[in-house]
Amino acid sequence: MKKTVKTLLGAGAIALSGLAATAVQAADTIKVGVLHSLSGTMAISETTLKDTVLMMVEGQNKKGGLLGKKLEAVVVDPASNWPLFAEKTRELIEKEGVDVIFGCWTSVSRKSVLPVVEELNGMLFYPVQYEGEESSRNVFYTGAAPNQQAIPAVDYLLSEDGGGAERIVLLGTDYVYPRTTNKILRSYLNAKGIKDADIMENYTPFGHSDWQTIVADVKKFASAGKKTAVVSTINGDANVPFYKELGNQGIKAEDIPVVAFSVGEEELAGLDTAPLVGHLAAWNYFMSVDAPENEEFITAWKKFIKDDKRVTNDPMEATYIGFKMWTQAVKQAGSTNVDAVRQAMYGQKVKNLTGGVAVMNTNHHLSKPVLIGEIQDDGQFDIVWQTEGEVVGDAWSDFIPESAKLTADWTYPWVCGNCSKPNFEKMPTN
Amino acid sequence: MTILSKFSWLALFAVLVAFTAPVQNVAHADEFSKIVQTLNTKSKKKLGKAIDAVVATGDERAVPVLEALLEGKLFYRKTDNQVFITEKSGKVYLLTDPSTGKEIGEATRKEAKKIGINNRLRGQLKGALGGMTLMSPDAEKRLKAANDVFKAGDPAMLKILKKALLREEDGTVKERMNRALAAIELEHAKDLQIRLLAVQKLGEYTDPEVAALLNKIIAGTKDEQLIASATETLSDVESSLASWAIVGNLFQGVSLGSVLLLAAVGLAITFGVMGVINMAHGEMVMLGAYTTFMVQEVFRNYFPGAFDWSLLVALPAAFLVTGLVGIAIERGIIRWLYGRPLETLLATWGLSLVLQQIIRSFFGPTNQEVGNPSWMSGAIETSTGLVLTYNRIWIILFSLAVIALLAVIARRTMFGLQMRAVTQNRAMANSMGIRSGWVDALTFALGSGIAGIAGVALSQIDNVSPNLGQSYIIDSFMVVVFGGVGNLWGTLVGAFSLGIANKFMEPYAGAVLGKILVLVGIILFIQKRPRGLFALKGRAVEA
Amino acid sequence: MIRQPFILRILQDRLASFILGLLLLSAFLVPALNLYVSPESALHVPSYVVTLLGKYLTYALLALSVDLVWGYCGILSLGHGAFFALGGYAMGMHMMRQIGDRGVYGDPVLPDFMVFLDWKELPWYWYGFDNFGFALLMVLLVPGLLAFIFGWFAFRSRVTGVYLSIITQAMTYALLLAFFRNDMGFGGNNGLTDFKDILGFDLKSDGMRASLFFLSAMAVIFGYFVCKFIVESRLGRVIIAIRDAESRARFLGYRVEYYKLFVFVVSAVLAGIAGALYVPQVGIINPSEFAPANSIEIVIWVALGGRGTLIGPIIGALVVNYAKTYFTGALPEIWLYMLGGLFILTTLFLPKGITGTESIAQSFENYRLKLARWLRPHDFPDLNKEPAE
Amino acid sequence: MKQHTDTILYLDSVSVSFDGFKAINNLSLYIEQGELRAIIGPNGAGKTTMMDIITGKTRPDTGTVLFNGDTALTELDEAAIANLGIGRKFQKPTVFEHHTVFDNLELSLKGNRTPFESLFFKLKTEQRDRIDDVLKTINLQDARNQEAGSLSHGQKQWLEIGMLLMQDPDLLLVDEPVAGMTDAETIETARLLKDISKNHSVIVVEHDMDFVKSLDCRVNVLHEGSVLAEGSLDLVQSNPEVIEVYLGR
Repeated sequence: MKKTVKTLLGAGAIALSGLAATAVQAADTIKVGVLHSLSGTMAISETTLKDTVLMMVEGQNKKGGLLGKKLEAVVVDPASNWPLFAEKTRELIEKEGVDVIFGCWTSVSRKSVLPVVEELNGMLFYPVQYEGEESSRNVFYTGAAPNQQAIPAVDYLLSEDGGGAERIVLLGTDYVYPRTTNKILRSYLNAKGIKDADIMENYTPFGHSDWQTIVADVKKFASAGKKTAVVSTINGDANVPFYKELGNQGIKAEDIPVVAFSVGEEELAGLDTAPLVGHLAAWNYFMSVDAPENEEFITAWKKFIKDDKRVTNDPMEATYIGFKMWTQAVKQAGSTNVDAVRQAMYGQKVKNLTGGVAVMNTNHHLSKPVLIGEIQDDGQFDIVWQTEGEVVGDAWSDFIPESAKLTADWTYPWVCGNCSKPNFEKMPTN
Repeated sequence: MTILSKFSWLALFAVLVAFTAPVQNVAHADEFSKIVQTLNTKSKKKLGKAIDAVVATGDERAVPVLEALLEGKLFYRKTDNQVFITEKSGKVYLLTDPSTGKEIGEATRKEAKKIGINNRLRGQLKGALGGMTLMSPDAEKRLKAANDVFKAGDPAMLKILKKALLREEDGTVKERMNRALAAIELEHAKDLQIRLLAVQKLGEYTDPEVAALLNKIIAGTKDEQLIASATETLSDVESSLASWAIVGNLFQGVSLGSVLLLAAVGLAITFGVMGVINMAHGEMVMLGAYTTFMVQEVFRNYFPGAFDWSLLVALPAAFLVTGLVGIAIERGIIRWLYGRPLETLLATWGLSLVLQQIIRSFFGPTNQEVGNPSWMSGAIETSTGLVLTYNRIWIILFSLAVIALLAVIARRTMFGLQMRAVTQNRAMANSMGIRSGWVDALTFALGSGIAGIAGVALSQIDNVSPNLGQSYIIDSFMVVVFGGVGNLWGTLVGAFSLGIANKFMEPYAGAVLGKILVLVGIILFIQKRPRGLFALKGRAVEA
Repeated sequence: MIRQPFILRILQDRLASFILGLLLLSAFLVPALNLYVSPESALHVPSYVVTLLGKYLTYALLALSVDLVWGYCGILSLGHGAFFALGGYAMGMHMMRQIGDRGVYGDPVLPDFMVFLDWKELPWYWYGFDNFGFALLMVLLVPGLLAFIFGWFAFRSRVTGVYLSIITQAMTYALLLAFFRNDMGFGGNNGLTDFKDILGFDLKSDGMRASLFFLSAMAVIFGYFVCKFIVESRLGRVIIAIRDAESRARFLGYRVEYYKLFVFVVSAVLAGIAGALYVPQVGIINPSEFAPANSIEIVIWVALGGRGTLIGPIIGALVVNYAKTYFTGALPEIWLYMLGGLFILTTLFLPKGITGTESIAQSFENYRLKLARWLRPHDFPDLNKEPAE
Repeated sequence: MKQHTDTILYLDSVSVSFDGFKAINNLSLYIEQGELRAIIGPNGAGKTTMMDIITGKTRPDTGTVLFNGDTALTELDEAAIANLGIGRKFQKPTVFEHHTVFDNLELSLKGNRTPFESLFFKLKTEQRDRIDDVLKTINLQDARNQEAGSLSHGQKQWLEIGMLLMQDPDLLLVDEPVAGMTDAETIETARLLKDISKNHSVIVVEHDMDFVKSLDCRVNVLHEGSVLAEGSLDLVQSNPEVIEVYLGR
């Protein structure tokens, strides 16, 4: 009996000490927090990004680390559970004392983390395309904003090369990213002379797997005699059954092209793409891009993950760019202090994997090129169109009236993520 | 087909072969290959013109070149910008000269680069190829050609289309060609009478593409007579389409029902018959899907030619794998928990976490590719706009076969008898010499095995990822409970009624609201019949 | 048999009094150590731990509410997460309104997500939530009302056993899908977030954190006493009777449905309170709280702690959630094996949950006797024995 | 409708069927105030279903069931019928296993049954005395603080009867009270039931002929859902139809 009590007390003591361990920062390493779900519904996408960060950390350490210290990755599993994201962020910053966090995929996880990084003045790199309408002092957005993905994609669909679509179907999973993107697109399409009657909008729940009705509806909508195209903001898991249904119902890309913003190489890996050849995706990166940086990256990735079949995708490039920029900024600032690094981030340049140079702007969004690729039968994309130069990521969309008024600029005189006038408007004139 | 017609095809074929022989085209060859070289351009506009030029040569060698371009097999060599038709062979490409049709070597992935096309060019290519293959000896190709010509709507095709029509013997192909002809005439003819006639002809075809064309004409013309006629025909076509759409809706409902049935039927055994609240049921489905993936990997690597048969191997394999896992689970965990059904919920929930993580550890968290065999790809497309996809049809049939098989096992076999005996009165069954422990294990194995083969079927329409099972578990429980626990027939009827209700609601309420309504419907239904659709009545209930 | 005074009966339950004492102690001690001990000191409790523990405590209250219906009345609700989430949403809506024009778009009335979906005016069901009292009322009323309506139908129709469990799942699943819809006006998938303050107190301040922790601890103690009062009353004996032999109770003239309805509603209200305390501490409420899997997890906390005891679910919730926090940080790649294994092993080897296990209870007993002797060596009554009549 | 002031229970042409099987077929039965009545019949004769109908668990398809002359039982549910004054003992002894014997009896106390009332309920002295009385009657004084689940089969039967007594109903329905009892217990039970019938109406359903004989009361024989014969046990036992039913198969 005594033994049991002792064990119990011992266990309790360990438990408490585990909880109460204060933020002790080891002096000899720089800690990099990795906040990606390794279990639950989002593990399917996010695990890859965790591995990407680990690869980058390993690579940096091979080059001798940073500021003479080794980097140390601290991996936690927020388990696709949004409140857990907030808890883990707090744990990473307060308990582990990390200097930077790479993480999040879904908007809701970012929203959950946001108050915590702001409160504790942490630094988060968010590597996924998203709906915009946000600019936090403590977050760098390395994925695409709507104007870096959706608008160019629709431009392409409407162009002669893209088939000259006159009727657009907006299909999406029912959450904020598709809703906002489609709102922006609708107002953009209206501006382009496409009337509301020629736009169909449809939302499905997460993980929707029965697409029979909707695909049939699209076909019906397309039978109005005008060239029709589909813009898909369908999220992750639901895509495979969607494309299977498309293929089986015989919707060919040249009849009704589908352009997707959430379908990349990784999503196609679970799919026989032969019936889907010609459907489109818009990203800032495709694995098939022929560039030396890309080749190097792909080789390193395959070697790191020890699987010759693994693919690379856009959020991985965003992670890559974010990580590189951060290391450059740390070097420039000579410190991992968040405020110092933030200042050093502005204007930081990193070579894109697809050629060209990504630049971090003062609104915490990147300037990146936009590419449109066609699905090929080997699960890769063939680039059919790309922007002339880089497009500046826009935190606040010009196509939402309330948001068009806002500006994000974290440098003087604005120093603001969502202002309609600068915080320090009256500059000293003398 | 008559002997005569066969003969005439043969003759035509012979002529074609003779025509394509390179010896007789030496002079021609240079020019053709020059034109083919113009296909090597980055500008899509120029490529479009180049395609037209290739078509204009009228050379029969153009067909394989354009087909290669369409299929993404037309490459150029980086060193000398020569254009080749390629065939992938392992890590290298075999290069074929487009003008001579001779193999002239190979190139690695880095040396050769594909000539990319886009959707506009794809349409253009298909139309052009359609025109060129309208007289192909292969009826299937001609059918495809006729459809492509219809879609392209190119007036230049008119001549060849008429020629092909004269020659055509096959009824279906002829019908399609007529449709294409009428479409081109309607769109491009100058003569109003011809156009009006074309409208009438098109009225015989009740498919959405015709409706689309008519809509386009109505919007594009100013001629009132034509508008009136087209509008009338359109409304006929549309009303016929609408009634076929109901049939389509029913099919979709039955199809969704069959998916629900497959997902639930294993649970109807482990939960319905044995009373085990098996939260790991979804993971059994997932294991079945992963077994399919493994089997297909073996086929891909060792018997690529027999890939179509992979599912037939996967079925018993999945049954075996999940059945054995089922036995292990029953003997290892569940048998200690009989009579404490809610604790099985706890244990099997833990188990489902572990199984998911095992799969994640071994296969990674990403989707695995499970291919559709050719007999499950594509669809029966009727000329009424009704599309019945093969994979759905097979899954419906398969689900019915599974439930029939189960019914036979339960009613006609010794094992079925013992199974029912043990679940009804364990003590009595024991005293009659039935080894109830084994019957439990085998019953659980049967339920798990059925879940496994359901996984084989679901792998054909859904993601194969560690989360696969989670997405079906709630629906499965709904179906079993809705149908009435312990009643296979109830599960069958329950699954199909939920599927059909869902699909009929969806067009009006949308997918999300439709599903909510179905759930609310289940809640209300259970108020009316607290023990499901097919509840046992009378005294036995209290037991 | 004379029933002892209420408070004595609680003291009689050694484990419970130990845990409750600990809870009461930490309700004061943890905030004090957080606020008044310098961060350098080894005794300092960082804010991170304060919120974390606060979150665990709201889970403990939630588990307690499930135990009241499941452990005592035999109603296995697999949808209690819905009541928790509704309570949370009610609180979230209040905090959303409190943001006022400090949102990114600066709209004085509309929350950000409405502005950005281009809504022009506040939906009617958002009215009143700017008032704290009204919001508190809704925290109690909305889950209670849902439980009342749902229970009214289900219990009157005598839906029992797995059928009831599954329709509670259907309920929470339907709500999940409904709240996912952006058209519902609850922020869709992102839910409600970016809260600033309650009653003018900054949510990010240490003082507010400590207060929320204190309130959570008090809520658990309060919830414990409410449940204790219920189960120790004759009503408590009736619901146990219903759990064990429903038809017997019916033939004795008890309207089983009313009793079930009563505890179901009380339990839902407790769950709602837990949700309302949870949201300000984690800073977000979104539809995933309605996920059926969450509700199943709550049941697992209860089963693991020991159902049918009031202290069991509290311990279960704390243990499982601490394990989760620990494993997801320390063993991110394999923590699911640990958690899954924990569930399997507990069912197999601790069928009555942690508190039901003899050795642990016994060791607590010994511990208490020692403590008692030390405190009052002479006349500590042995409460195990019936007082002589 | 005719008034039956002296009949406590009046069943007239009651029928019910389950999935086509007629469990009760045009059954008519009258029980007088204060009468002790035994009902016998082979398995499946409809005895338990008849009880289900009287207590409101099963709704008859057709027929009239009246209590105390004018209350139609077919309109009410179990709890309402129990509160009217009809108590029922199940075939399988059903007590609250996790409660003590004392609590079992306390829960059966006649009185207000609403949740609110029971939340603030306090046991009064006279109620305690009543429980003690009943404990004595059913001979379970020594087991008062024992969990009911730990009682022997026979003790549970008595406890359940005791719970009926606490309810103090006008009519008791007792389903196979001596199944699984020793001879001594059976005799004791017969004595108990006769004792009860002095101031209650009682219907006993039983298989055990010796036991029925010892009750010494009017007997109904049920067969295929309707009454085959009625009268004293001797009379009934000499009825050729009854012999046919009991021995003929």
